[in-house]
Amino acid sequence: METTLLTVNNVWMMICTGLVFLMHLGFSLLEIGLTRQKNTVNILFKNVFIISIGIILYTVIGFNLMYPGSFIGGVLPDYFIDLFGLSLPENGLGPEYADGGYTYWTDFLFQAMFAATAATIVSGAVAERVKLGSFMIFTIIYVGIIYPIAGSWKWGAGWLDELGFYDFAGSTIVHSVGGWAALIAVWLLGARLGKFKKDGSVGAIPGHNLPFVTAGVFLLWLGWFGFNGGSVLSAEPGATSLVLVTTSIAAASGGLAAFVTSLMKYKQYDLSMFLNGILGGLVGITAGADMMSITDAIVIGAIAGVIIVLGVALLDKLKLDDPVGAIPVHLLCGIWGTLAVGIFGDLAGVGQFLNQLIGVAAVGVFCLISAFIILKVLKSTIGLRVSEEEEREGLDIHEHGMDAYPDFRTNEH
Amino acid sequence: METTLLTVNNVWMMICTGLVFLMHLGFSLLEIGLTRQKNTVNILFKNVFIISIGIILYTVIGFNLMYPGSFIGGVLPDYFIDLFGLSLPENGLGPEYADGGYTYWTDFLFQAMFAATAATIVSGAVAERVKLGSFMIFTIIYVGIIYPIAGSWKWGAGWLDELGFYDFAGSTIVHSVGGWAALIAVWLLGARLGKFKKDGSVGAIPGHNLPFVTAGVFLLWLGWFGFNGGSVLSAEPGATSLVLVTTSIAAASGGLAAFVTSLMKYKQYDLSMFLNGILGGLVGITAGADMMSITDAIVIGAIAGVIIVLGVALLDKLKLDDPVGAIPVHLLCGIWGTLAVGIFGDLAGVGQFLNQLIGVAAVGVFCLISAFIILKVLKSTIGLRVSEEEEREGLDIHEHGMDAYPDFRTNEH
Amino acid sequence: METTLLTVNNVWMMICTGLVFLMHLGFSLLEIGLTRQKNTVNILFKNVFIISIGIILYTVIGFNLMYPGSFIGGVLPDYFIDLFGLSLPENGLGPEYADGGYTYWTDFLFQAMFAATAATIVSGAVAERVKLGSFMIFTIIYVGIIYPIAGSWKWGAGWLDELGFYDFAGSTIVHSVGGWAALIAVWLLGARLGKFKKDGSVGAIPGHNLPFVTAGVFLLWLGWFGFNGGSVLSAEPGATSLVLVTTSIAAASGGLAAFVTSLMKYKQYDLSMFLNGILGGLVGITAGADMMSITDAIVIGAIAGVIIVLGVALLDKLKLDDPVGAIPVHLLCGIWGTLAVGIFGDLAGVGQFLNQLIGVAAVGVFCLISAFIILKVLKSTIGLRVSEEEEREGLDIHEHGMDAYPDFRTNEH
Amino acid sequence: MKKIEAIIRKSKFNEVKEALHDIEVNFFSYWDVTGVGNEKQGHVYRGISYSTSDIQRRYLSIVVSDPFLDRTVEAICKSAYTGNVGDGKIFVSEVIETYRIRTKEKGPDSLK
Amino acid sequence: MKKIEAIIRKSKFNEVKEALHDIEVNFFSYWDVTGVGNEKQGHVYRGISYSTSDIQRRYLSIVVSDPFLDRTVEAICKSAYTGNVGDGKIFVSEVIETYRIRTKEKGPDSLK
Amino acid sequence: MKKIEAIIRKSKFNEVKEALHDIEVNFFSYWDVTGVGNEKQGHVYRGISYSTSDIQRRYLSIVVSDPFLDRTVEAICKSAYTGNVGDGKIFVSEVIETYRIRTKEKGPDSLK
Ligand SMILES: Nc1ncnc2c1ncn2[C@@H]1O[C@H](COP(=O)(O)OP(=O)(O)O)[C@@H](O)[C@H]1O
Ligand SMILES: Nc1ncnc2c1ncn2[C@@H]1O[C@H](COP(=O)(O)OP(=O)(O)O)[C@@H](O)[C@H]1O
Ligand SMILES: Nc1ncnc2c1ncn2[C@@H]1O[C@H](COP(=O)(O)OP(=O)(O)O)[C@@H](O)[C@H]1O
Repeated sequence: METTLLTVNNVWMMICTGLVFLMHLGFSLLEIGLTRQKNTVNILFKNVFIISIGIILYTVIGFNLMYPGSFIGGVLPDYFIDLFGLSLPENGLGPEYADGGYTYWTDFLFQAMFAATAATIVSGAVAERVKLGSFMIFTIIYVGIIYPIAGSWKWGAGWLDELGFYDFAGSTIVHSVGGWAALIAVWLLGARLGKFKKDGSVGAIPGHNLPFVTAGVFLLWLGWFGFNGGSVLSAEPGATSLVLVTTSIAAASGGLAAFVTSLMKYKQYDLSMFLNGILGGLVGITAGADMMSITDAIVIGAIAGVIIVLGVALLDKLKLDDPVGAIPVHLLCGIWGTLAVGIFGDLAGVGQFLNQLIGVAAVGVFCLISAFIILKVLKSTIGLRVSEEEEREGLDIHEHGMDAYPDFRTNEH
Repeated sequence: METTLLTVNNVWMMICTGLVFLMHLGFSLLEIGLTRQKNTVNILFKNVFIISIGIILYTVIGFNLMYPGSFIGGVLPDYFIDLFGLSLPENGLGPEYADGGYTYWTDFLFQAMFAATAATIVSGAVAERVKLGSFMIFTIIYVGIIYPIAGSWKWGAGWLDELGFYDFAGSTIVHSVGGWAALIAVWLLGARLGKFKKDGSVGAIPGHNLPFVTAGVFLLWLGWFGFNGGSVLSAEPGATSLVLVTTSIAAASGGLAAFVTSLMKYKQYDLSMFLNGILGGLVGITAGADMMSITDAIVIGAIAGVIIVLGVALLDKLKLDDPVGAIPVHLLCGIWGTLAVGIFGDLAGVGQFLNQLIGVAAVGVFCLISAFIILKVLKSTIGLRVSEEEEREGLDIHEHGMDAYPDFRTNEH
Repeated sequence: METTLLTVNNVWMMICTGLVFLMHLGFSLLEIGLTRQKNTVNILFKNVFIISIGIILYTVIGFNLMYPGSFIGGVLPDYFIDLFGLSLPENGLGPEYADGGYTYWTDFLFQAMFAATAATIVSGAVAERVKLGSFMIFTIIYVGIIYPIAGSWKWGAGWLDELGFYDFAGSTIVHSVGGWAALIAVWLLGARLGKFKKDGSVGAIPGHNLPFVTAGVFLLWLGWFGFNGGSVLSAEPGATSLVLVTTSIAAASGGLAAFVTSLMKYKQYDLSMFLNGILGGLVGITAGADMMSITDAIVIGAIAGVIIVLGVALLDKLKLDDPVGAIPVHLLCGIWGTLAVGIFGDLAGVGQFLNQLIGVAAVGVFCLISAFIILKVLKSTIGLRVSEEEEREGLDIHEHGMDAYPDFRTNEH
Repeated sequence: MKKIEAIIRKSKFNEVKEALHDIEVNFFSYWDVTGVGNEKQGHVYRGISYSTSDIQRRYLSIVVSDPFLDRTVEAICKSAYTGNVGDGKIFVSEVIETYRIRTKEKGPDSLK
Repeated sequence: MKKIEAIIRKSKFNEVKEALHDIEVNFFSYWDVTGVGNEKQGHVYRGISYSTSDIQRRYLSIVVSDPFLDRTVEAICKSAYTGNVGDGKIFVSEVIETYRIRTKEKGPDSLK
Repeated sequence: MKKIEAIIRKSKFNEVKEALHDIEVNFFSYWDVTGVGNEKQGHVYRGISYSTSDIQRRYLSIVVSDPFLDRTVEAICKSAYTGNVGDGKIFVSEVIETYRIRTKEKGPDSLK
């Protein structure tokens, strides 16, 4: 009996692992679609690198770092007990492990797919101007060390967990962690040439392939079935199916809200906003997907959608250049979703809200500082940004000696 | 024990839900691929809108409308008992609900994904000339009200169900419902400029991206694993696996038949026909996927493939302009598949055939009338069709102020 | 109880079937992406044809041919007992069948999806110059007869199986079978015009769409979850999850190794090599995915990655023109993976290594000879290669009268 | 012989093409260019609305023998006309010699 | 009137465009061409490194009335200059007649 | 100096390019155009077979100093020839002045 249930749970978790993996394709398509064709190869290279190195890093150190069992002073994971590599524990494949929700291997792989996400978020924000080498170094440190430490505070049964901070699938632990770094990176990098004109006006730099953007968002939505559905950590019918429902509803209402808001604000049916709104809704519901009622989900998603539209405009005002909208989607909506757990749903309450605030703040400070240090050092050594000529002519030809679409006649922007 | 089986069943149903969701990406790629690049953003916008609003509408009213429990005069669903919103019933998450096939939430989401399909079918047929606003209104009414009512007749245990009409996964209840509306819409809208020349000749308007078309069809085929496989409403091994087999075989033979027919008819290896043939086979098997033998599946698929090729030619003769072949695929093959249940497989027989006929006719009349009313009203008020100039220059730039591929040099057609 | 476990196992196997199906989309995108746009429709047509005919052929004869139960002289499958068509055996849907791992129908469909792969591998290698008709004939014979016979030796409990040859998911039985034929085909066909210049230099013929290549590889990676995960032939938690982990890790390290090697060798961040390296890692781990430790997986993948880079260079030296790198990926890494089972992991040992060698050799000889005969006959009758004019202007316009991207301005190469 | 270069609206191309055929001008080449001029076009992208004067246009290059010149210019002017800013321009210049590669014909004959 | 054809680096286009606007040359057409010349560009594809002299460039076609000629050429020369091989070329030729389709204006007026 | 515009089959481009290099014409620009002429091409789409006279061609623009004119025309005529309808055309026109942006050279020197 028990083993049968374990088998079911494990099947579900493996599927969710596959779906989260698929999100990396979704992100890749989203990011290239919202940028210019002359940088496509570069962005794809970054994304393929992130998932590959991410898995290896998580194998070598990340997994143990994130689930250390014990802590030093409750904050620093005690990674002195076998930090490196994976070692199958007693009963790691039996019903005793993780209440029979999945095997040790599934556990690892599911978490590994999550880990890479943090860097992918940054990759989109710094697109079209970041130096490939510097970004790769940043990725290694951030995915290999920073993300697992932050994660351990909550999912590693660390102090935030003890505090009562709640983050179901990672609005803060995953999305904000990426979002904060994106914010720092965008600020240290500066905007793309032509984004903010001398005359103070804001230039539009249209993405080169909207079908890819749309396909990317559809795949991300589907991937979120695994991202949130898998965070139940078993196939428990009630919980998993509720999570899928709240997730889909929040996505839908997020998209609709963003579309309506941008229609009223700009008198245009803006597809890119609609799509970003869907992502906003997904990130927003992630922190409390298992705690919300249908109505809560609609409201949380809708507010996330509005945040997206206003957030994009805000960034332009602040002269921060985020080509794919990673900051509104992952940072702003990540924060919103985390706080929403204190406002809506089963956990709603002042105490919870404060815990959520603490969690957001703690993770924020930690990520801001570490991202700042890493990127600042890189900037003042090998440099963060490509030459102006390279940016003009495109990173593909300069860093890769390759065109993404050699058979097509292209326009330059 | 029971709960374990429920867990398995529910896992399978959630996967199928995800696969049906993926079909919406498949449809999007298919539709943009078979049309011109200047209308790409517009078509994507429609598809993203359809799935988003579809889920919300189904939450607010559709689900209750379709499964009303009781009927007024056996025809009109008695939607006076809590019509609006979702409310988890007693045991909605336990083995008692739906014979332990899935939870209430899974039930809802799976059906919600189906609902949006009906409008997507129409979206393809009216592409490149329909007014965005009018189409959105149509979608809301059709998906929100018409589809659920028609569906309730069969799947809501309505009169067609009592009659003995059989439609396993929706050749009629889903595909024809979309197909009939597509037929009306195409007729009221009129053909695209340049499709039917003054000299009576038929103009070809090649789709702009065949790789997208192919990817779309592959995704739809995969999605059908969920569409038909999920319609078993449990993970019962024998039934689900048989359904997957008949579905795949019908798809394959549909494609091959269409390819051979068009090769003989036009002396060309026509990829677009091959792909449409696959879809024809899929729609054709949908009504009886669980009732057919392997040989039946091959035959049903093959005939569907032939129907596609002849159907496309027929529409051109009738001067009906259906850019993506939605009518041959979803209407003609939908009808064929429904009738086939009376000809092949376990239910074959005169009585059954007549029941199938009644079902096809009843749903047809209902959809034709309601679609006609909705569209006629829209036409005589805000109008259905964009201006000639807008059609010439493309809906993307006029309705969205956006290009789908701003970095590429394009040809105009 | 038992039936519940069967249900779980069957659900997993059906999902894996779907994932393997998805690989055909992955291959399609990979192949068109690495070739020129003027041959896109042709390549897509071949891929759609392969999966369609593959399923039908496997229904009609392949399945029985591959799992004959008995052998003539232990080598030739005894296909005189009901060779044609599928017939559900006693208990074919019950726990008795295949130790309750899946139903007869799932069994068939899962294997059918594998079968088509062999031809897909060849399709990539002969792209841009092969005659469509000849290729279709080749596919029918190779997928319909050669692949099942070779497969039966191992998976049909044939002599290789008795010998102790091990090939978990088909490094040899699937990938090499395709790879050997690709080698022969490339050799008999000759290189594309402009690939090898008169002056002895090697010309580069860049693929036309790197985003498609990347998407294809992501989908293939995901598909491999089903390809290897499904080869456990049940949902046994420990085995399936281990397989997913080794598979993903080998893919990651294969990609990274190829990227680093090509960076050192060519001083370039070559995306196409990175992606090919991932595929190499996947093929490499396939033969022993269930036998390897984490470290083994990293090493096997890494070596596969290096093989890719050197293999591509080697082919250029040998003046063999393989546009998509099918031979390095599927043949070389297929051989490597098979031998690796004798070097690493639970089975490692001299005896095993020799058995692996015998398996590789036996299958190699068989495939080389049969592929040679089929292709030689085709060449000396209807011919294998299109006319020079057709190759210059593209197969799309000549064989299909269609452009893949009619709305885009294209460059010719 | 004269070379007539016409820059027109893409949406007017079919009409122009027909008009040319009506006056037996059946040989020409065309491609798409971006035009900078008086016309402006409004765009919106992610909340930034901008107007660009870079508009895609179709560029026709027609080489005709002198007697054809006037009627060709006239035909284009008529068929490409909308009256709104952005209708485009026509430029005429001298061509010294022309060849038809297939037949080695020179001069006016090569344009027939 | 004169037709000025300039073949420049794509990456220099914006500067050239601004330079033209500064001297009130607000009408022109441009498109992308492949240029063959002295400049070479290195590529790598799947381990084959090759250098090509076929480089994408931007082709500007500007018709101006004679008084505008010199300053236009000068403006382009200045703004397109980098000093490296591949800066491009400018060609000047005679235009006999010009028309503005919208207004039927002829000659210099049609260029204002 | 003269400007030679040649409209050729895409499939003949490489031969033409080599032929030009053989006679030391190493500078030119080219792009793809759609040609309307005698040649027709058959297409089929979803059961509708249609033939179009709009065929993609390659457009070469070569500016040479006068002594180069004849051999260049000749080289193109030879290398682009197939004898079938659709081989294309060559047009020659006068160029008043040319500049090399990089060196400010004028006239024939700028073409070397
Ligand atoms: N002097 C010129 N040289 C080259 N192209 C020109 C010139 N003047 C106009 N054009 C082309 O003609 C197009 C239409 O001109 P525009 O000024 O927009 O409208 P109108 O001609 O009605 O004033 C421009 O987009 C540009 O492509
Ligand atoms: N005679 C010519 N005819 C047409 N285009 C030319 C000619 N000479 C040069 N070009 C164009 O100018 C571009 C730059 O010329 P190139 O020789 O590379 O640099 P530079 O002019 O600095 O020597 C070439 O790529 C080509 O497009
Ligand atoms: N008068 C012309 N002006 C511009 N382009 C022309 C002209 N005549 C022919 N062409 C170009 O030459 C191409 C080949 O001409 P076509 O008539 O098809 O073959 P042929 O020259 O062998 O008769 C045409 O497609 C067109 O692009």
